Amino acid sequence: MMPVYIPVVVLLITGFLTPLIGIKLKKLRRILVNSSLLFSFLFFVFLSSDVFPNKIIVQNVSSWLPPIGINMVLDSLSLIFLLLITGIGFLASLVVEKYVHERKSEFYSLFLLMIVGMMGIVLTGDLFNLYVFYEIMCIASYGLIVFYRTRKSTEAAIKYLLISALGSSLILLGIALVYGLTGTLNLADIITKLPENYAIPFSLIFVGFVVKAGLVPFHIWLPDAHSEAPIPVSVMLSGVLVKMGLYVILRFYFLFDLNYLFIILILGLASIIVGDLMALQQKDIKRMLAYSTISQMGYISFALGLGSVGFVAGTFHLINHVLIKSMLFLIAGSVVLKVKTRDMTKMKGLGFSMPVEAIGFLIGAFAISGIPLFNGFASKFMIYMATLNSGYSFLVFIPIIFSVVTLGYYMRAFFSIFGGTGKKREKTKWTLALPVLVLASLCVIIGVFPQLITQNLQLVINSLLDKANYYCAVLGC
Amino acid sequence: MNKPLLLISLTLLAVFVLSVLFVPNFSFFSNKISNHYIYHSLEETKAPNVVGGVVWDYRAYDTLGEETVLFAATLGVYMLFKKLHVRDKK
Amino acid sequence: MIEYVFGTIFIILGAYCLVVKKNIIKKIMGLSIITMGIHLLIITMGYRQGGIPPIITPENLLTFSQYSVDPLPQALVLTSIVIDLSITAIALSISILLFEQNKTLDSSKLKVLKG
Amino acid sequence: MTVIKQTISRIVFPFMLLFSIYVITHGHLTPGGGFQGGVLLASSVILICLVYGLRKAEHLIREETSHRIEAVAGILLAVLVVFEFFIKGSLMASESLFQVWSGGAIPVMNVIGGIMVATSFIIIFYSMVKEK
Repeated sequence: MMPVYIPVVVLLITGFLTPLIGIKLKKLRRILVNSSLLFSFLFFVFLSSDVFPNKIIVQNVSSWLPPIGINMVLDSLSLIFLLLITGIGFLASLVVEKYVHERKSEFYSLFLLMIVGMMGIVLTGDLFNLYVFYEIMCIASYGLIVFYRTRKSTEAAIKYLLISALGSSLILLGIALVYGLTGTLNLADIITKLPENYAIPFSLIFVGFVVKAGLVPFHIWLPDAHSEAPIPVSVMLSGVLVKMGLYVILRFYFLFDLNYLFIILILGLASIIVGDLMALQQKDIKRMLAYSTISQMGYISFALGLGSVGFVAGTFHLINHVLIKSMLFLIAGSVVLKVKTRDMTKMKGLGFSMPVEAIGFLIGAFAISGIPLFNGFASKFMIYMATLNSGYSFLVFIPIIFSVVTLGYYMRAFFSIFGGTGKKREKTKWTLALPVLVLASLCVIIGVFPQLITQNLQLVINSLLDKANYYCAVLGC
Repeated sequence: MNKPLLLISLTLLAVFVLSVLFVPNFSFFSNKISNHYIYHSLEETKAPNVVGGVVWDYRAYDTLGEETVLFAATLGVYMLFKKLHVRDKK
Repeated sequence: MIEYVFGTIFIILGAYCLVVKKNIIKKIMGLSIITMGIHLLIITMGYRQGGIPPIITPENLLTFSQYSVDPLPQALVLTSIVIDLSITAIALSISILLFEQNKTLDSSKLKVLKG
Repeated sequence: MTVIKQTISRIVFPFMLLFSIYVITHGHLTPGGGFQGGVLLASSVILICLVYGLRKAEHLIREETSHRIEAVAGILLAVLVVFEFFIKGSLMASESLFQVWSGGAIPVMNVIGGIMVATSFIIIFYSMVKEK
């Protein structure tokens, strides 16, 4: 078995190496970054046949055995997230050269460190190690958001930093209390050593990660930060980084039987309503997409909050949202690059000069609002069915109505950007169009054959529901 | 920021934090992993400073993460102030 | 028990400073105070009556394991201090940039982003 | 700055440097280690920068140089931490405990960590005081 820390180490060393490569070796730097991301993506693709659906790989980082040292745990839920992180990271790194024209080596280095942080969160099997990698991710993203150094980006970054740092200190407090209660930091070891009453520390950790997930009471940083960052960073933030909070909440739910599903449900409903209503009022294309992210995060957490009937639907919608929102941000980036403004009322008639982007945007709009034959329909339909089967069936009209609202503002955006006739412009470069094509075809393929994913997801969730699997894999039975 | 929101958030935080006091006793050395560090650290890591042994040997991966955090922060600060005047004149 | 009270007082004071004060620098100070309180809490978790620092010398080699305080919280705090310091460094440099651009540090006067 | 401050800092500077090196290299024996020694090392440079000005301090170490050093140290640390398992017995091998030359990979990692901390403090300080 190949050690699973290899991709983390490769990306970390590449991140340290890029500031060393001087100005004269521009091409080498780009190739190095792209190929290291592609390598880690392919590594996990090859690993997936070993892991799916219910194998667990445990890797000790040094020679120390789990409760003493730190270990990495790779199960199928982590593998899904790792594939998404490295895949979207690779596609986003392809377009960096178009948006970043100065201080490239620092940009690349922080970008890689952010990805390393996310991978570390997903891979780790240790509570404090999770906090450390969470901070790597956060600090790299603070630096990346303020990259353009405009007034708006500085303000967005300080807002994001203050709120997010408050969340991290709550997480640290929670971790400290967990250590005080159990005397250990290993996730598998905590399961058996938890005392009777352990709600307080985990509620602190829960609040901290809800801040990062951008659910409604803590959402005010999200549209600013996601819209002011450079496009590749926006893709990573809106596509993958906000899901890290939900990943940790989901993982802790499976491991420690925490009863906060009802809170997630309420927060999810509030996020659906607030996100969609705010997105209706936006003229700025990136802000509209960011508010749409809030609303879709609401859908995912609503489905997860339904309990065991909704886990498959929620996870499936999470995967779909990563694909769709990354594609939409890439399209928004290439549109903004062409017309030099982010105001949608000032764009028109781009449809003929940017056919790939127009079709991609249409696919994304249909998919995210749940039109049949696209991937969003499959997952949203599953969410509706799960709502009807759960105890909250009277709530089913809220997701359906707000799907229509979503379709409304996306179609308005489509017609105002691509509709009508405008002056002829030159075609976009293939490097900008290639990631969009890849993601669009994935959306359609998953939309036509959803059972490819859902059957496997059902097996994955079933194996996760039995936490004895995790415990036995790490500490032995 | 308006007053009611502030009051609600502060009371929530105070409740959370004061609940620390009602968490049952943090029992010392009943079943902790740090027992292992205290008893076996010298023979396993060869370092008399047990904290140093824990930081650089048992939890070295954490420390690597910590140094990476520091590197990321440094890089962020360095990037933020590199040739600031070029942007500022716009 | 009294040690925990001091930690919690620090955390509440820091949270008050973070939420109420308008000045960005004061907000960052509040953030640091919160983290200091948490560190105090973690350190006191490893306390033991009549404990000695977790450093082995040839003199206390035999009695060390009976008297030593818990080394793991100290290691965690050491890591956590560096992380807190990195956050403070990047927050302060962003606020320097903020002051250069807006000529103010009052958070209620920052209104570039809306809605 | 006045003559008093300049003279005192000129006298204190080598001792700070020496003490920081002591703290780093005795990290596995006494309280302290890479982080604490690194902060001391950085503060000795920062003292010179405060008293004599940025230009004089850049004779000691330049921002670019410390940036490069930090990146190299980071690579070394990453390799060392992850593959510590393989090299554990061979680094700083010594039978006798309580000596400077003992402790496996810990002293080496203390030195690398100390260098990283020191350089990053120097970069942060230089970046903040640099003319905007």
